[in-house]
Amino acid sequence: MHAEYNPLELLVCIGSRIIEDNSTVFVGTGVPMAATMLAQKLHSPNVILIFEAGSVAPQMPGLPISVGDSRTSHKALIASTMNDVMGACQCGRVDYTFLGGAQIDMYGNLNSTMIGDDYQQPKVRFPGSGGANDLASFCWRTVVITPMDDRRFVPEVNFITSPGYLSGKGAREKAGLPAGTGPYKVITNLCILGYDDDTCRMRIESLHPGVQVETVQENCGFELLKAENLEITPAPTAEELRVLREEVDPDGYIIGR
Amino acid sequence: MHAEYNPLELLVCIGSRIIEDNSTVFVGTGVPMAATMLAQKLHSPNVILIFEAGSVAPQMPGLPISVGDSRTSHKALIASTMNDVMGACQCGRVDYTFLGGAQIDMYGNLNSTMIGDDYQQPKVRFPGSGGANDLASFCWRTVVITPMDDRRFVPEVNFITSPGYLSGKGAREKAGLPAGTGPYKVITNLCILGYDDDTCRMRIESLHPGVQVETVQENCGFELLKAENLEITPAPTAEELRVLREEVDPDGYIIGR
Amino acid sequence: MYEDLIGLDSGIEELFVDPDPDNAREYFRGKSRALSNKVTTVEQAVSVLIHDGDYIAVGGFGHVRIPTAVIYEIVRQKKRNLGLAGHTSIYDSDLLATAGCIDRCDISYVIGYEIRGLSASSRRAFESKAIRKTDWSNGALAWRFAAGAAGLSFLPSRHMLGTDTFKHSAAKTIVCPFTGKRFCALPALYPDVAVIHVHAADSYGNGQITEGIRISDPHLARAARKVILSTERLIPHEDIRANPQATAIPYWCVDAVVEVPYGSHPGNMPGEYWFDEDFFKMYLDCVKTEEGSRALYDEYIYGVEDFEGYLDKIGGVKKMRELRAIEKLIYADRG
Amino acid sequence: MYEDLIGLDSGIEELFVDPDPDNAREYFRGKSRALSNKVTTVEQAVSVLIHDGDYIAVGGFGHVRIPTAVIYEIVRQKKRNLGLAGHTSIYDSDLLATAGCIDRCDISYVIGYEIRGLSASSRRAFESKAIRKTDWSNGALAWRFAAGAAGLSFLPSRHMLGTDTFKHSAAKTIVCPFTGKRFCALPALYPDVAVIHVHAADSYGNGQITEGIRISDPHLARAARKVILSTERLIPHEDIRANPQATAIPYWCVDAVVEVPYGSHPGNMPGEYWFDEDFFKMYLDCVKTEEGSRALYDEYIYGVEDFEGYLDKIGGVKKMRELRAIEKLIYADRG
Repeated sequence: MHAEYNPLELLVCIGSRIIEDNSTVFVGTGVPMAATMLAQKLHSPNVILIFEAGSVAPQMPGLPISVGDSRTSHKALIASTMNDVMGACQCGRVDYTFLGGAQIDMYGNLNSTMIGDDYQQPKVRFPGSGGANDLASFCWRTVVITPMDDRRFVPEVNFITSPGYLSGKGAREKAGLPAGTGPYKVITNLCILGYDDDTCRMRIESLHPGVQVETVQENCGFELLKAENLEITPAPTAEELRVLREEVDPDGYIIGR
Repeated sequence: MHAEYNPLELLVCIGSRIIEDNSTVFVGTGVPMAATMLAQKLHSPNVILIFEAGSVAPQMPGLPISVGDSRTSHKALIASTMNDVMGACQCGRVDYTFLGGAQIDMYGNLNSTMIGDDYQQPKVRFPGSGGANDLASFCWRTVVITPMDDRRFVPEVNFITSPGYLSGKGAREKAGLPAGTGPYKVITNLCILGYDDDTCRMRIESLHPGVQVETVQENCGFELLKAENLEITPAPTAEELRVLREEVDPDGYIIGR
Repeated sequence: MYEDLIGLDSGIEELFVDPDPDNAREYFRGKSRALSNKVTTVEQAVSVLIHDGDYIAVGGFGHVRIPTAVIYEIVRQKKRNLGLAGHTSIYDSDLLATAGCIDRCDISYVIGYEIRGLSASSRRAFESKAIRKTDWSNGALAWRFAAGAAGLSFLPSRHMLGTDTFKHSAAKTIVCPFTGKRFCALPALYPDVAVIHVHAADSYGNGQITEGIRISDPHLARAARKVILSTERLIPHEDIRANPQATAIPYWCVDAVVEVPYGSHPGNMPGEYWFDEDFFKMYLDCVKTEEGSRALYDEYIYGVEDFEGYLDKIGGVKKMRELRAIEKLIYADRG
Repeated sequence: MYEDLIGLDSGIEELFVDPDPDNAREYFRGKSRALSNKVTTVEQAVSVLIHDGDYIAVGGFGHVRIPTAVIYEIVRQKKRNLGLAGHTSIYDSDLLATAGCIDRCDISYVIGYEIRGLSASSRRAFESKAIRKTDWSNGALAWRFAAGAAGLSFLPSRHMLGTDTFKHSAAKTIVCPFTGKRFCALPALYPDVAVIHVHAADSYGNGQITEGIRISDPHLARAARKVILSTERLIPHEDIRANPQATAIPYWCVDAVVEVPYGSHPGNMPGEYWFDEDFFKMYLDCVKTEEGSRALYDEYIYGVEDFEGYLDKIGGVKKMRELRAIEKLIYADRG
């Protein structure tokens, strides 16, 4: 069965399922754009997509290349400013955000800034926050979509670009972040992860078809908790894959075909 | 000569002369609207009028009744929001504001809020600041246009609605108001008043035709200083009066004809 | 203690609305994001969404683009103990104060009718202790809405400082951590209900202000817990999507949409109709006495069933055509 | 001391631009408000208005509605030691970093090309100490421009808290005087020069963004001491007055107006033309090595006299017609 889809297609398909109809979703660049567009075409036609450059609820004629390009405002309800949509987000009107990142730790903290010890002369420099820190701070639920390996899932991120649960339960509120917000799920090519209510630590909640707990743990640089009832993720359906390949990303920008 | 114009016409005509071409003028309601419109028609066609509801540089087809009505945005350069124009003002882009007020003191502090001792149960309640406090705080130069008598020109205003020089030199800056701003002129039906550089107290600078210093002082509840060289204000010209009556305020909203 | 240490000043009057953004966030979290049909009647919108004791705010500029029909209905339904944001307010606050609907008010402009003078009935109402008062400037209230729209508890600004407007506000001062300079701190204003009139809206509540200025309405709509959107005309949803730059008010802020042609009369609706100056003159004349005021309200508000009944009284479509002609400069010699 | 008393935190990196609003006010006081003809050439605008050492900011969204022609000219004129607001920046910051024009940067997004991956030359530049760095989020930089546009020294917000983005910023924390809650305080950002590309402008510099989102450009234009406005087309002054709601940028902010058709290539200009993906692919390929990078810049920037020369190289009007067809959905099977 695995041969039928590549890891990115798996990511996008599983990611898309989490998107509720009639919810507001603030979309980061890359995989999240494909996942939300797939959800819109399959099961959540009235999901309200919001893009940081200022667009709300477009009817996109094709996959955007940028969260600020003209497809994100095509037949939108509002085409305004970054301040306007960030304000909507900060005042609690946005349910989900979908983000990526180069590194993630057990509390869901994300690094998209740098690797190394010297901030001014990093070993590797990444783009930085973009809107990710804003969205992870303001939106009610942060969903991360990322391939899983132990270079990404690390005991300690080199740089907390965007806040997960920071150092654990209560730390977000203590830092001043809006109450009740934080990491919700991590969707990988191996499993779906959530967070333990008491410790705010990452835990395995659903294994993708054919994946064992051991495989997941081997691909993670820290110890994962496990939900009491581990589920098995349904594999991408033929319909999901067809719509993804033919309608969402025919040029393979995201899924690489 | 006095018979040729009424005190309000005099006020508007003299007031209009202070308006420089290519300057930005934030206009309060009433007499200032007529004065700026007269200036625009006579000698300052490119004065940039700004109205607090969000309009910039209209070509008004008639005298506005309100600083927020549709005439203030007729063929304007910008029709935006109160925040936008207040921001322009707060960041120092506006040269003049023209205001009225029920009471004024020797430091140019204005009361348009109330008379009495009990704020919650005033003897007389007026509208309040409107945008006047904002404009008197932010604009570089505040010009007041008002008829003169000793009930308006009082030793101490009952309520400082909009800041003049507050308690004197340096008080505005100490309170936190932007540096270099403050009262500039007071235009009345009797004279033009300015402010003494050292004390920030009001002083007579120009007497209208036929008016004596004594008359001005009699109509003022506090002692006025006098400029070294008192000037005589040129009387309203036939052309000023014609344009005012025929083009600016044919219905007599402001000038009461 | 914090305040003692750094010598902050504080206005002495009452803060009527909770500025805590986490409480507002919690409310907004529960608000539907569905694109559902919200079209209703003025009567229903007011009876369902506005409760005695609520704090309300009105869009437009007091006598420009005001939701007159909704204000009349609030009066007609005899709502009581309302709080009001008296921001650029004229005919709107006058009606509510004269009719005894409000018991507290954040004032930046009330009573006055700009160049037409003052309303005697408003003045009586605001001079009484029956309305608890806190003063601000128009800019201050505009920024208080902006703070709410951005999900904050305050915004800094540089006005009101050193004045009695500050003293009789509920603002505070704050020191800028970068420059050490003193600023006015304005508490966010999250009204319970905002009532806003626009040119065009779809049935979901996406509102477009197609002519003239927008004043504080975009921020007000975003800061309010509930919004009643009154519109000159309903337009198809697709027309909103054809011009998303013009959407001043997002549907997710809006709880009820009411279509009220001429709904701003006697106010000016930019691009649609000019002020009804004859009406305002008559109104200001009548309210000079309490008897005159009562008779006027009986005739034009309590004595009619709805706004259409009122429109008949003030001269109907014929009158509105005249006001439209002035607005459109069709009679150059009028107004 | 004030900070000790109330336990404020502070980011540890450099604040590149003075946030004092009184200094900005003094500058804006001296700026002409006359409606004068500001049309000039790209070459003149850059040589007269941008000086070595200036701090600049670029409108648009990094590869959407960017003023490419002006950025190329900055590179061509070999401006040095510029500061840059790396806000939503992509091709713009890449060009300036690769060409060695900047020595400091407020970073919220650089190096990346969204779904296309990263620029190797930008990465090399930003990994070096030759560019002093301070990090922020996109929202933070947007609000820093908003603070400038409003004539403030700071604005409060609720992001960056608890993160290394805060630690490596120049933000501070502040306590809300109304709720006692902790906020991030963002210093106002008043750039020396902003460079912004719009759809239409008159000769005085009134700029209209007629399609798509406005991002941070209205605030950026208002916060910057000087503005170079690049426009797809000049329009008559009367056309601005016919639609004042669409004016995103007021003339009084603007110092130079340059008409540059296709001026955002290879970026997307909403309503006009789509990204030139072939060019970006070629570009990102070439800059993988320093030699490739040099050759590319020699050919497309240093080796042409102006943007029209560059347009000839990338395929001229024929190419732009293709990109326009994609943008306008004329070929549904492309892009």
